[in-house]
Amino acid sequence: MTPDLQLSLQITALGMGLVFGAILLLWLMMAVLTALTREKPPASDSPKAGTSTQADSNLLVALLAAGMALEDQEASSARPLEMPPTAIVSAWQLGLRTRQMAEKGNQARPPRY
Amino acid sequence: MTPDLQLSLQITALGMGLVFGAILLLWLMMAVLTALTREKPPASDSPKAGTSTQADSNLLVALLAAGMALEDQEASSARPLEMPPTAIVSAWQLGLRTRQMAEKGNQARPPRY
Amino acid sequence: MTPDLQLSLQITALGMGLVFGAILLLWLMMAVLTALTREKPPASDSPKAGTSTQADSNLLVALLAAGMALEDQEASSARPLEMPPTAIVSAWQLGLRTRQMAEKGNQARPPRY
Amino acid sequence: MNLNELLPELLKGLSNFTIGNGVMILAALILIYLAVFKEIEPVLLLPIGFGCLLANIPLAGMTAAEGMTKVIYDAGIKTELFPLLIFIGVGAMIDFSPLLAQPRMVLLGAAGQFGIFGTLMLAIALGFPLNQAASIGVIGAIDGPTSIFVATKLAPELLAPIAVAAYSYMSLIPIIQPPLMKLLTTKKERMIRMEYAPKPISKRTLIFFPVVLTLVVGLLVPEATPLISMLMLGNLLKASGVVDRLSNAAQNEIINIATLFLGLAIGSTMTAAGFLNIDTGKIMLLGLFAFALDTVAGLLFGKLMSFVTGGKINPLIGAAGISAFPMAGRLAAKTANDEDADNFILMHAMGANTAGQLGSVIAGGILLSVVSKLLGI
Amino acid sequence: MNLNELLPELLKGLSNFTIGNGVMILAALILIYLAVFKEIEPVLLLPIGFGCLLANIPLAGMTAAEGMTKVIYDAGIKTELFPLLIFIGVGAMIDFSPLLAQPRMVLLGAAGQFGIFGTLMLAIALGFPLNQAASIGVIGAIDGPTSIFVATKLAPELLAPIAVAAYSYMSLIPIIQPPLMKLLTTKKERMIRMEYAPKPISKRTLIFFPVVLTLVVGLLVPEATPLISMLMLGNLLKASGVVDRLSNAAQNEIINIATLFLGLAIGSTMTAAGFLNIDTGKIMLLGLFAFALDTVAGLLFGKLMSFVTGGKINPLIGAAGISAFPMAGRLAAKTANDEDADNFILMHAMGANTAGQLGSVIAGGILLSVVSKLLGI
Amino acid sequence: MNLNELLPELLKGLSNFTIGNGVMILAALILIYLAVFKEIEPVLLLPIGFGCLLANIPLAGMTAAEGMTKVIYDAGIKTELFPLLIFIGVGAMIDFSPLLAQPRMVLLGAAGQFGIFGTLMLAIALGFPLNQAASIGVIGAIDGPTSIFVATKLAPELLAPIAVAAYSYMSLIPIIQPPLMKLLTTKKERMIRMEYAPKPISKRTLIFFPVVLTLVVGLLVPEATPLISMLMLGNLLKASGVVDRLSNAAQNEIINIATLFLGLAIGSTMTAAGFLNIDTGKIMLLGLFAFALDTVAGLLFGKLMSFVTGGKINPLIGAAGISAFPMAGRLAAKTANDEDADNFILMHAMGANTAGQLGSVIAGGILLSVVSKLLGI
Ligand code: NA
Ligand code: NA
Ligand code: NA
Repeated sequence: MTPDLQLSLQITALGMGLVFGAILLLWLMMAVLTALTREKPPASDSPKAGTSTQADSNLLVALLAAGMALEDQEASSARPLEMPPTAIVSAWQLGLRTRQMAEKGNQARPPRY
Repeated sequence: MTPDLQLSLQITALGMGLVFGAILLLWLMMAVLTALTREKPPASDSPKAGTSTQADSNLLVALLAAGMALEDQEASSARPLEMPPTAIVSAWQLGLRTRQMAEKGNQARPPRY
Repeated sequence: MTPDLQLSLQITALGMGLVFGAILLLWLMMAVLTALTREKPPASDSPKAGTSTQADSNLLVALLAAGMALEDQEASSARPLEMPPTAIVSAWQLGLRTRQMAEKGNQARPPRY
Repeated sequence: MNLNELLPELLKGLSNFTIGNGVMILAALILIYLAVFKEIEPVLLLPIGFGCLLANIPLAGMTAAEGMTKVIYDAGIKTELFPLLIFIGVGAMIDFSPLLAQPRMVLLGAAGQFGIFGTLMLAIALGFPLNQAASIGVIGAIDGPTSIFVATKLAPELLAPIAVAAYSYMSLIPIIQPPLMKLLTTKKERMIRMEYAPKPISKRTLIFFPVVLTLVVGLLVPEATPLISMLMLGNLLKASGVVDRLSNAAQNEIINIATLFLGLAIGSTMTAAGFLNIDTGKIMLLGLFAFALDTVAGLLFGKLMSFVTGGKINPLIGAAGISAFPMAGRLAAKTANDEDADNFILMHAMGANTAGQLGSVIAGGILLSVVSKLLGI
Repeated sequence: MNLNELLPELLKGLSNFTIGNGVMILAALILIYLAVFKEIEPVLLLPIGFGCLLANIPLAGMTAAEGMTKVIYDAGIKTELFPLLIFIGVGAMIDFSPLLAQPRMVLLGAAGQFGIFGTLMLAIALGFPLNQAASIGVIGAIDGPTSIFVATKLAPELLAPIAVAAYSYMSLIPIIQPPLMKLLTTKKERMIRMEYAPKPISKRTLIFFPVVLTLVVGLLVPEATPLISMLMLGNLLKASGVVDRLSNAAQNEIINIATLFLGLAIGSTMTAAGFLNIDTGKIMLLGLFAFALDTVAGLLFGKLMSFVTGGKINPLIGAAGISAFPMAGRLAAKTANDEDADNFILMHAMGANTAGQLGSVIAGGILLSVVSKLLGI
Repeated sequence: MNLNELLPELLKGLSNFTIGNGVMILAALILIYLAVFKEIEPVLLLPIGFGCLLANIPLAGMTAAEGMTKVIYDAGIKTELFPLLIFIGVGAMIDFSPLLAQPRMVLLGAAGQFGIFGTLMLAIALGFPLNQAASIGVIGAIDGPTSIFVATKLAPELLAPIAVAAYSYMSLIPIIQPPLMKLLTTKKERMIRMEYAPKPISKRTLIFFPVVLTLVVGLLVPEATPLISMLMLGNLLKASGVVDRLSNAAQNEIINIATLFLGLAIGSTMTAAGFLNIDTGKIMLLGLFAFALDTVAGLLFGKLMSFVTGGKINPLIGAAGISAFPMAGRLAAKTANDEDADNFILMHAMGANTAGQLGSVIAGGILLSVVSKLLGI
């Protein structure tokens, strides 16, 4: 094994080690952050969102995934569903938003930079 | 009194003198300008504006001020009133416009630069 | 005739010759390009456009020209007509679009750069 | 370098971290907190805070010779382009008709600038050299771009604390002004009603105004020309009604991009070495003093006008003669209305407020003119 | 400097004011007046007029080494970035389908460029050196960015009068052209009807066109590449339909910002020393001559085509073969329609007009190419 | 020069045309074709292709010392401003709530970066020097701005092929990933269902996250600060909810203008001399290898997690731990759903995908840090 290859192996080991280290730290940071900044869910602070409860979320995920499958084949003209104010919504709405941004009706992918 | 302080007093006297001088000149300029560029009020050049007359303006000022008081407490969902084409309107509309620009519903202050 | 004038005559002859040469080449290029890229007109690929046929185009040209004459006198409030998907439409729509862009109602000319 | 020497190199970021960095990062977090959760001028304080954060991450290189914030600083702050671009947009948002309808209100825009000069005097007394004292004084213009423009010319080393003070206190106007209003006026004065009989203002007047104003101010106070002319250019773009594309560009993309980059670049000058000293504390206090002094001078001048006119002027509108639009005008109107629910002086206060915007820029130019000539700059 | 010496210093703005400044400010006011009240190309003439105003306020420092308009001039005019950025946006607004549907109309875009060379000859005869004469001639392109691009390369000292002439006369097309149309054509010619049988143009054609055109023109006239390629880039962004974000940016923020700054920077070169001389007057007259000559050459070429085709071409569309879109096309159609209320040649005129836009840029590049080679630039 | 010598001069564009130019123009046309007709990252590949076209028109002067694309290159690529501005906009478009709701998903964002280092090793083995090998490896970040940022620092001479590879393959993800997914997972593994019990994420969490992340990454990996901080600045602008003007500017005008100019400037570096060599071919192959290796490493790590958790993790989400959002997440969810129509792992896959976005930037910074220190840059 040439010195160059040896060096590249060392770089890889060090690099992936640092990447995993940074990511683990990130995990810790996220856990601490979400724990520290948790809020009691406000009674009705966001009147626009629907009233469906957390319990509905599995159904929703199914609906969303089904919608996604449809969307991969052709642009759906259906209106975005009303979602509960959880994390799911945002990811999905991002998808919808990026699709709307790509103004060509038949384009499934959002723009990339 | 140190020379520095004396100088700063002189700067203040000169500076405020110049500011007042400039502002007085501005007053003169505005008076001349408005006198020279006065127009007969056109019969109906701005069809969008309402038909209320100059005489309504005191009532309007009251309404506006009342609206303002409300607005300071919470974002009003009322539609902007139709206004006569006087100076009042623009100032008020500016207020409304800046509020709309600040897209958060619960933010009373406009952005500043 | 001074040498300068003689030179300028030569520049003119050469210049206009090159301009006509380039334009002739452009003509050739356009002819070849349109021939090579011709498509069968799709049955109904653009559902928004009207259903009028190519045969209507003379009537349309007349309507457009009449509309244009009107527009030169005062901003028309009429809605843009539905057009068939031919070359005419785009030119005309460009006109309409530029007019809309010039947001003052009474301005007949589009902005220039 | 071999791999053994690499690990300490990799941790140099941490090992170069100083207490100063820590304090400045805390300051950055406070600015971001104020911007986001207290909504204190977020469009400026959020980028300033974030820029400060970046400047205090050791070895990140953002502020180094070829770093991003340095590139932006050189392109937009050193050249003074950003505050001027912002002024084009601000100008396109100002409506001068309330002022033109009541021209005498313009007088109130002069008194409200006394804070500039009073603060300059105090800063001199505290030992600041003239160039710095003038830059600190201009916080009393209560106008971000004016403060930044003048400070960049006279004392760029103080840019960050001056900008932070100018923008922070601007949001505190609703806290600073009302007590002074009540302290300096009597109930009777606050109850004075004012008739509202505005002159009709023609479109032509609104178009000529920015052009003539640029000429008059420019010829008399050349140093004020960049500021006043860009404000008036923006206003002309809007008032003319024939270049909506340019007016919209000024009010949107130009001002937004300039504001974001201005904030980042100013924040990136907030290093521990330059910021963590007693001067910064003094500047913050002097800035607060400037704001209060503006209000006091405005109110006293309002009382003078009230006396001279035989009680036809409600002195509260004097407090509106500063640049903070429309907050100052609304506060004056609200204070009068609190005293007497049928007393509406909003339009007069708005006229005074618009005059304050003009007066601030003119006073900033005059200050720059006088001081730069005294210093032979 | 002490305070006694200060007052005269403060009034230096006024004491440095020259008659030349006064005349140029008058010129600025006229430009602003034409822009705002006569709506003569306001997006350009308003910033140019305002820039001229600023350049003639003594000691304001806007045009000084570090002044705002100088910074903008160096960034966007010297580098020729602004006219090219404007062309990206213009390209995204042009629709080539009327031209592609009637390819032979492209011929009319050549004749309408004769004004460029005829004016160059006249300018030489009037004693202008070749580089200046060519820059003056390019006013005959009747295309602002092309004129500015060529003048910046060949004779930047004439940029302001050339830009002012180019944009001012463009708005006077409806006054300049109709009399020439009636003078040079017979009633019978004006009544010629033209059949309209456009080829259907596919989306693919519209996409390939800007790419192929860039290649063909670029390889034959390299000097035209910057102009034609940016026009075609903008057109490709729109025609492709896959990058609406970029197409919208080109048609809005990019073109608006570049236009505002271009106008300001050009206006700021209008100092008395450079502008107030007999050459400026000559240039204004030569520019008018260029516009008229374009129209005459176009009409004569239209008559030739009419003759050659045995009367199947209405010679009026020859006058539309210039760059002023869509004015020239509409005027030709209107003149024909005035003569015979059932005669509609709008589509042909629009095709000729689009050809005129292309021809202008190509002719500008050819002129630049020939002259810069003759001068060894 | 007289007129006799002029004609050959005029044709110099053609006579300077080389076979290399021809080949590169063909490459440009292919890029434009892929962008427009195959919609492969058109916002980047269209400008890159057009820039390449321009760079290969002889004597056009666009890439010369004062040419337009050179001016843009120096202003935005050399200074690394463009990729960072793009990141502000991208950051404002990312939503971290799916990740914050399932923090352990962040682990998957680490494994998917193995392609970076594996490709670096292979490039070294193929004889590339370390700076180039690292730049090629960073194609495995599957993130355009990160690749461009790192390559500009380490090996600007390879910028064009690296950018082209990065953006081209990104669109091929739906072709590259599914076969590897099926090859490396069993049907039983693909049918694993995952429970979805997200933590509720407060607005405060979303606001603190970008600030804290900037600090943590910045202190540990200073070289990653420019990239990660601009991504987080954009995210903070959006998440804060108080500066919608700035957030919109970042997501629209700033990112659109930077993208257009970045593409043009990168494309303009594609000259025959620099691009037409065996290295370019190797880079294209190595890029493909990097993409595949990322997927393989992600899947294997997913299998490991599945094993460790006793089968509670569907290994397919490992393939989503790359930067290509939201394609990779959707593909993983779709593959699971194809196997079992009632199996929905979309939310987990989206969390992993968001983690991949973060991981890419961090890995790019780490690579830059390690390599630049080894090279003593
Ligand atoms: Na003030
Ligand atoms: Na022309
Ligand atoms: Na990656």
